[in-house]
Amino acid sequence: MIHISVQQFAIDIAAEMTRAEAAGAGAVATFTGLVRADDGVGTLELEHYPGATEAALLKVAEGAIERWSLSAAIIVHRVGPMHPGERIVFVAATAAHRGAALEACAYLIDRLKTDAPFWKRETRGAEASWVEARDGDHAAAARWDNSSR
Amino acid sequence: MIHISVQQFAIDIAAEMTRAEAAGAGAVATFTGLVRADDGVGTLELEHYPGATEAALLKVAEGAIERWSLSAAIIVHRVGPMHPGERIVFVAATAAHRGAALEACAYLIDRLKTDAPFWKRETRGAEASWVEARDGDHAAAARWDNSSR
Amino acid sequence: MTIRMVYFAWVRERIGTGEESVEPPASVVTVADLVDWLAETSPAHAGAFENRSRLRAAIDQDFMPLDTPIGRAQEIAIFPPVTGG
Amino acid sequence: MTIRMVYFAWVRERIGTGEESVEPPASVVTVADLVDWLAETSPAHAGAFENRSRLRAAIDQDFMPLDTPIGRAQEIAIFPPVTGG
Repeated sequence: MIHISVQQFAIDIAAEMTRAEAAGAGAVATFTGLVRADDGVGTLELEHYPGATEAALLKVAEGAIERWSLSAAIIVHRVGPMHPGERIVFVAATAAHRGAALEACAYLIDRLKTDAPFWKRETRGAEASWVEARDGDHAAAARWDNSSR
Repeated sequence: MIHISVQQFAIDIAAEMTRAEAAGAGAVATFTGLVRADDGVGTLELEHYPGATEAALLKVAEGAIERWSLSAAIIVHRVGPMHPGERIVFVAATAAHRGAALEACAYLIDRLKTDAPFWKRETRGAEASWVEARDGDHAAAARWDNSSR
Repeated sequence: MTIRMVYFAWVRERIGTGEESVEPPASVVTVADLVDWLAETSPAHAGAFENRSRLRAAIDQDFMPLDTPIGRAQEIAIFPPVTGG
Repeated sequence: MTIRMVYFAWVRERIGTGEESVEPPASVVTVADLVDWLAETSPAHAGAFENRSRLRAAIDQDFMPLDTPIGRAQEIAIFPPVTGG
């Protein structure tokens, strides 16, 4: 089961967990990214590339399902304006056992960071700035190319 | 923030996530273990060692907090009888960035499996049997001793 | 050949529009050629495309390196490195 | 010296009780000695402790190897390998 959502509205963790657990497997690993409250950001705005975004997320989810034989992969990403403490992204991987679920969850978020067309703009007071991409994100995504399972 | 609960009642993911996110950090990784529905188990019963269990879970959570500078570590474990699809265990690690949250989440569940005094008994039809420990669990826990961060 | 250009984030802001239709000459073979040609069309384009190493592209919604031939592409996107998640 | 013994899972089932108070002789130094001595006290204990390699122990609620001296322990637990999570 794959569920992909690019949405303006808040991410409902309980609803997404119900979806992830419905597969009847033994292990669900999740990752949630939040707007950090500790660096003075007032508003975070997420822009994306409609159509291309959903296709990219689907490809990431399909890659995880195939590699770890998951029973479910979920990717939900907020777009539009949001505030500190709000959820930006939620991913979940459901598998028979915990090793597969944990690895696949890390894969989903690592790949999403480099493979999906989202851009963040932070507003601090009157200043707005586009967030710079981090080299570390590419290193994190690339380790899934090199590792041999 | 550490939250440990050994409880007879169902695990409320939304409530636990609210607790995990309250720390105001950027990343929350979780793992949920479920009673599997695919191998004929009718009832799963969890026995534990009151007092020693909570102390063991606290030690696991403190280890994770210290090693990855987490802002929160949560471990919730059901005890008593439960049924396929129900949550047995939920762990969450909250950190500034995703690498720490994901690793710490894996540590919490790996360590819990070997370090906390719980015992599972499965009932299939009229047959009840105690679940055997798995060698793989010790290997998974031991990798945290050997890895050098 | 008419190509639909789409821009995102600060590329969009600097150019001043999120999309436009363009008809590049036959000498434009790759996405990089297209960027060079567009940079000549206005100071805004020149500014947005100033640092080529900070640009990424998608051809018909698939991420591609800038040296990819545009072929019979209908939609080409130019944008900064992605920062989702 | 009186020690409170606690048992879990199939160790508890085979012995037939979850706890008991015992007064081992001075010759009992380690947890393994205690298990050997208890195995002599009844067929149920002997059955529960039949395979020593499947037993684990805690001294005053801390997991310890079976060759650990019991010292002035007040509570000793004997149980199978744990299977939580």
